[in-house]
Amino acid sequence: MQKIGVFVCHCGTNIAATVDVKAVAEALGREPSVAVSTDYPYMCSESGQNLIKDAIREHALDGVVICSCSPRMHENTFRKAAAQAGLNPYMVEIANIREQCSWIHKDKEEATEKAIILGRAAIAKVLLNAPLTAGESPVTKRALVIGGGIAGIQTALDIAEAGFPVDIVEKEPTIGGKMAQLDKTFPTLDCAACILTPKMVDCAQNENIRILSFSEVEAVSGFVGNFTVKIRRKARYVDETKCTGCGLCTEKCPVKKVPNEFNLGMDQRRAVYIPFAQAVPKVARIDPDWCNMLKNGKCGLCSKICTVGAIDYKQQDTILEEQYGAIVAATGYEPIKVDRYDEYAYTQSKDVITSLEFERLTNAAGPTSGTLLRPSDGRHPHTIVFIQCVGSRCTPEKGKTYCSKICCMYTAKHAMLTREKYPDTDVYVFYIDVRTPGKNFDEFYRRAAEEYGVHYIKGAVGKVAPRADGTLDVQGSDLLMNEQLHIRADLVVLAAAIEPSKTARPLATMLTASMDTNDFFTEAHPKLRPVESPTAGIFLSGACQGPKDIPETVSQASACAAKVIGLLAKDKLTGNPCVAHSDEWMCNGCSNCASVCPYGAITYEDRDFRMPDRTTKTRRVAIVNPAVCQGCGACTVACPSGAMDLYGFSNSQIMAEVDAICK
Amino acid sequence: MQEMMKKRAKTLLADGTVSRVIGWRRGEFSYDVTPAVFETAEEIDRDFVFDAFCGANVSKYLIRESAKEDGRILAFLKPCDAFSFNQLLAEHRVRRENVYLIGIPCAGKADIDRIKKAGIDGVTGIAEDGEDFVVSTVYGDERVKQADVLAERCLACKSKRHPVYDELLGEEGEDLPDDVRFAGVAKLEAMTAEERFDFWRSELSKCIRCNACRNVCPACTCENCVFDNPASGISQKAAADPFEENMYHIIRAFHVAGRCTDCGECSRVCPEHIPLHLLNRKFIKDIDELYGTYRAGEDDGTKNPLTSYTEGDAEASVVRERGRA
Amino acid sequence: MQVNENETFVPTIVAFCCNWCSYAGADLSGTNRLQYPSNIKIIRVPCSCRVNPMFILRAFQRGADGVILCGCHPGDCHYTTGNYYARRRMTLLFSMLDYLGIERGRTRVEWVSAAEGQKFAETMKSFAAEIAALGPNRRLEDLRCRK
Amino acid sequence: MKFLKRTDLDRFLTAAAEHRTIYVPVDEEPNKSAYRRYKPGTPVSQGLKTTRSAKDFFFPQTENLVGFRIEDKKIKILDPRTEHEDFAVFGVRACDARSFGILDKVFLSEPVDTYYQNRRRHGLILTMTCRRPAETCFCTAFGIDPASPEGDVVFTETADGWYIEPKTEGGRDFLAPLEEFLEERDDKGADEAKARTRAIMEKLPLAGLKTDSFGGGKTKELFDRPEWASLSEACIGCGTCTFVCPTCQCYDIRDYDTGREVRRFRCWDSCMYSDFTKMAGGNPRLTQKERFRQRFMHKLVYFPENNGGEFGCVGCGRCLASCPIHMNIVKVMKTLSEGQDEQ
Repeated sequence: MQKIGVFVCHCGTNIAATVDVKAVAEALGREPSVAVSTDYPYMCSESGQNLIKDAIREHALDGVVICSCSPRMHENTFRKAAAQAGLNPYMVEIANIREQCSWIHKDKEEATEKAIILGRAAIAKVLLNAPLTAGESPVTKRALVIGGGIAGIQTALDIAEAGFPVDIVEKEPTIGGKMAQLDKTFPTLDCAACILTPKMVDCAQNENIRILSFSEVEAVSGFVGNFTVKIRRKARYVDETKCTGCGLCTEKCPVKKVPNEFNLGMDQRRAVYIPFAQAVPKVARIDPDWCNMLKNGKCGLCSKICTVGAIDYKQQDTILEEQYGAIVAATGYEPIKVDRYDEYAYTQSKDVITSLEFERLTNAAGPTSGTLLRPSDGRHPHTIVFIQCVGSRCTPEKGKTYCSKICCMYTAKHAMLTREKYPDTDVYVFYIDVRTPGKNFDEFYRRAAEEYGVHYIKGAVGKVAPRADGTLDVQGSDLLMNEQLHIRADLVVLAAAIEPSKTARPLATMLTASMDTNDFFTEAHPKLRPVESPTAGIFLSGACQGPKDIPETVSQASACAAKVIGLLAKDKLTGNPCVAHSDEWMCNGCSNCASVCPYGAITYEDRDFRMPDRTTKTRRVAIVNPAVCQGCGACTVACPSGAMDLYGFSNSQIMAEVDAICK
Repeated sequence: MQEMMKKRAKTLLADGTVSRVIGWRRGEFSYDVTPAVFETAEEIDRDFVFDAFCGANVSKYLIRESAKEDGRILAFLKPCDAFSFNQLLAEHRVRRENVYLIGIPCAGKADIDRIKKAGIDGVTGIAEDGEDFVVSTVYGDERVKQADVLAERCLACKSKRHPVYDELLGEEGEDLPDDVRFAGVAKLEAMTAEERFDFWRSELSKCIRCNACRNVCPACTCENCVFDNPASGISQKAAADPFEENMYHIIRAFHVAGRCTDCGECSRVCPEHIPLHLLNRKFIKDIDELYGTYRAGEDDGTKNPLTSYTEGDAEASVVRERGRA
Repeated sequence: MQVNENETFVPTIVAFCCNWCSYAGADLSGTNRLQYPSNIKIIRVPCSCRVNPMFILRAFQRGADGVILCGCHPGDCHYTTGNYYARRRMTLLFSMLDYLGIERGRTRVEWVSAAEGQKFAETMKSFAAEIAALGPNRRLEDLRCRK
Repeated sequence: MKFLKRTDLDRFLTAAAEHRTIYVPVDEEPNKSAYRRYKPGTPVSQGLKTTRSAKDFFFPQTENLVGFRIEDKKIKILDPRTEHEDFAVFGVRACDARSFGILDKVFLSEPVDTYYQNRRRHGLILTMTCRRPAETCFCTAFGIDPASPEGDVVFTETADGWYIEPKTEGGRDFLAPLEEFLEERDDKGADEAKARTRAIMEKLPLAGLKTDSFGGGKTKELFDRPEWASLSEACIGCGTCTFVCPTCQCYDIRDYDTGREVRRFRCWDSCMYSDFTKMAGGNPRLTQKERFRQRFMHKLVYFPENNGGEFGCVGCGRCLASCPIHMNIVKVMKTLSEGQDEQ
């Protein structure tokens, strides 16, 4: 016969005022198997806890029921106390007679009666509790950062600084991401390259960081602290270890007409190329779609002139398998395709461009070496119209329902810079709202509007029509003036909405990390755990979690790094012991449980069973990985045979509570 | 058909493709056939039978048979058996490599209870004669239209198609419309709650908890059923209270919801003739209506509607809103 | 169910609440001193998806007159997907109970977040009232357990 | 001999029901009947057999034996037994009538099962001859004559009514207040009816069923017969045969906690179940083959061995009709007998 101790808390008058605590203690004391039942003003107090500890020792209690405030308040307090008295902490149950009884009832008799029933339920449950010990698993002290943009770079640097090895996997031939393509950055107008490239170099030089450029994650298995990741190192036909990045090949290559993605196709590169001057790693890549040698075996010039013999036409993709303790998703964003918005004539006129294209047109390393020229005729534009919210804050059919967040500020930047460099240029901005939360953001915007004389027009652009004379007729409405406008523009810049990288969704599946309907990674808690995925060991950095500007991205990246460091600093992980477990004798191996598990915690094994008739039967059975299981219990209901059960909330425990409440 | 099957079975035994054949063994009164495993051509010649009364779904036996380590077993599957088999495959309950499947067409199976309901008793033999059965009895010969004594499940057949097989004997059929199949459920749905309650009370109160419905069900393949497992908290050996009759049949139907292929075996075997298929079909109908048409056993990859979801799923309150109370 | 001395029917109601949203919501309505009937007793479960139809039937068997399941709003599940599964399971179970002629009002699912103390109290009040109106559970009770 | 006209049956039963509860077979659907409490006007089934046997009246599927209540940590014992009301079961066939003799041997031999005894003492068996036996009938194989059943009162059925013979004291008491509904007739009609029934019995497909390979002392010959494997291979291990059987008498004893008290009740169990007779180390019969064999060996060998040669089967044929896979005692007997002959 088990011995249970019941401890009823007055919580000063919080409970005692509406619940007759003495009567509760007395009534519960009469329950079978209750060895001691008492009340006390403050159970959570030092002396209250001592009272419990002494009782545990004195009566050699097998279980403890505390009638007090919500378990969400003091469950851990009392568990610790029990443990100190030598009782397994999971042999403690709380009857919530404050939040769910004394505070919501006025009639003392009623409240007392309910408190007794809640106490009985807790007793019924604790009688079926089993001592639990949290499982431990080791931690591989290496992190993987997926994505080499500013978010990935910052996270990697911080983790490396803390002394943990980090691998950055970047699908492009160089790290740097979107920020590398930007010209200046708001609100301080320092040039993106000047602040980014040093960080890129730091990555290359930090002995704790390994950059796996031109690589992609192929498969992920394992769990928090113990991930195994397969990484595909795509063939670049240039031996990374030999190439010095001298660039000779990129000058001599005869194939000259390859659209240059770094400049968004506004100029050309060679078939063998280095994305941009400050690329890291500074290693050439041969583009197999264009290289004559790779296409039809004719040429081979680059390998002839390469002084270090780095060119390798035979190079194959290779698969690298690595162990990691933590994985950071930093897959960033892409601007949406604006082709679909016919009204803006993006496909009809070369002089309708996106903001990112504008960045390149104003960048010294860009196609026009930084002088702002119309793509169509290379002349200076004298009237520029910026259109906000292209594809943002739309209906789902039309585009993205969310605000892309960065457009208002970079447009203010573009407008301001244009007016500064070319005061003779008229600049108009069509906006729905100008959103400028952030340090010095609104000041920045007001400078653009007030000091630099940028014409801000609240209203939407209905149509952009190319005219015979090569200018663009921008038809819009001014909601404040309440009038229709026609602006004859030389250049129209579209602030395209941003969306998560297309690579994010398949990655999320590999990581069993959840995503929202827009394919942004969801965080473990929108407010309290913003840089973690619900899946343990998976962390979120930068715009893959939601639209962000650079300051925000960097701070989130560092926060993310801090979380990763916190994890890697541990030698062992102690899991929550209230996890699912499967009775392999009852398991049918039907896979229902695995299909509802959000964490991929369940795997299957063929097991040999010695049957009562002395034959051996091989059966497929479910195995729960306690380190991965978070204890939701979805599997326990999906399991028809009842083989799957949950420690701490077992079928029998919950039914015992039901019985006690209904009786 | 029987002769084609015997011939094919003997060939496959002879060329070693299979080592055993599961089929049906003839009985005492011609309607009482028994599923049986045959190992030799002689046995097949002597006892193998296939006629309108070979209705038993043999797919469940293949869990046991396919686990054996002595070669492949040949199974003749009617369309509904094939759906059951495919569902078992999806749940890793059968070892496909140990089974050689021959899909056989099915024109519907006869229900001896319906023959007897027609007032024909003392049945000593039944012969197929064109559209009819000639039933010889102790009290003289009788004649019934085969169509008039089809089993309920065959009148409501969902498909004449085999979702899985290694080879087919005869013509492959097609899916059939669901309206007939759901008519019985719809009829109950149209009743008042009181009427439904009375209907099910009178039906379920007949239950003798013989477990025939569970043990014959190709979806009920648990190593240890919750109703036999004292640890489950709901184990029962008999319905000691009307509640337990409800409990047993609700939970059983729920456990096979999304997995039940509607083969109708539960109703066929019930000694008390409780229309158990109306419980399973209710779930099937609800699933089709709420989450899109889903056919368990359609293919071995589909996700069971109870182990999948969409964000826009109906709320539980639809139950209160729809139809009349 | 129980009938007290002056013979007014006081239903027994079981509320399964997920630990992360609804149970916290219940706590919040306590913290805010929002009243709701004392004949509602809460059972804490990690997630709405932990609730097995067996538990609900068990409650009715043992004398409950109504059972309500509360969980995080769809999309807010602490375990990301739990309440989606719970929603399908309960929808089908409730539909089956209705099909068997059990009064529709006796079972309910409500999504209550940790911030919705007000909603929790309101929900419980309305549910308790509905059950009281329905009267004692007779169609799904176990006579051996009748008080 | 006393005769009851068909047209008078309702009045007869109505009057009888004033003295004790009467149960009569009632059609639930064509060719399927069950016993119901008789109320004036209840149409009595013309069918041959009820799906469940008359056993249920004396050995119900579930029955409370004792209860326990904990009051202030002390256990109080509750006895649910009460003296059973008087009742009579009408329309019992010869096979079921014989089954009571078999059940008595089990329940009324020391230690007496007082629960069963209580019901037997208060229950009368009103038996009826069979006019239209079914193909599944084989009671004659066990020396039962459907034309002259056992019981307290025998109703010999003819086209227009029943010849009525009380066979016991209880039977005479039952008829005493009902004389007014009966008329005097010579036995000719009764003899014809009996002869007709016996003639049909000889034409039945199972008429020639032999029992000589079975009975006490046959354990050695039969226990290890290889045929058990193929006979049992299709058995799905359900309890249908057991629960419709008039002579199966196995039960399990279980506790049910109602929340306020624990009720210890017994309920039918089936030797076909994998969790039958669980003991330390589980079910002693490990495979369905062994469980299957147990059922038939018990009826055909063990029971006769312990009960002066009386078989544990009455040939009612219910299991033949209801087995999901149509495996049954007849097929077992035939298969094993054939084997016997060959040997």
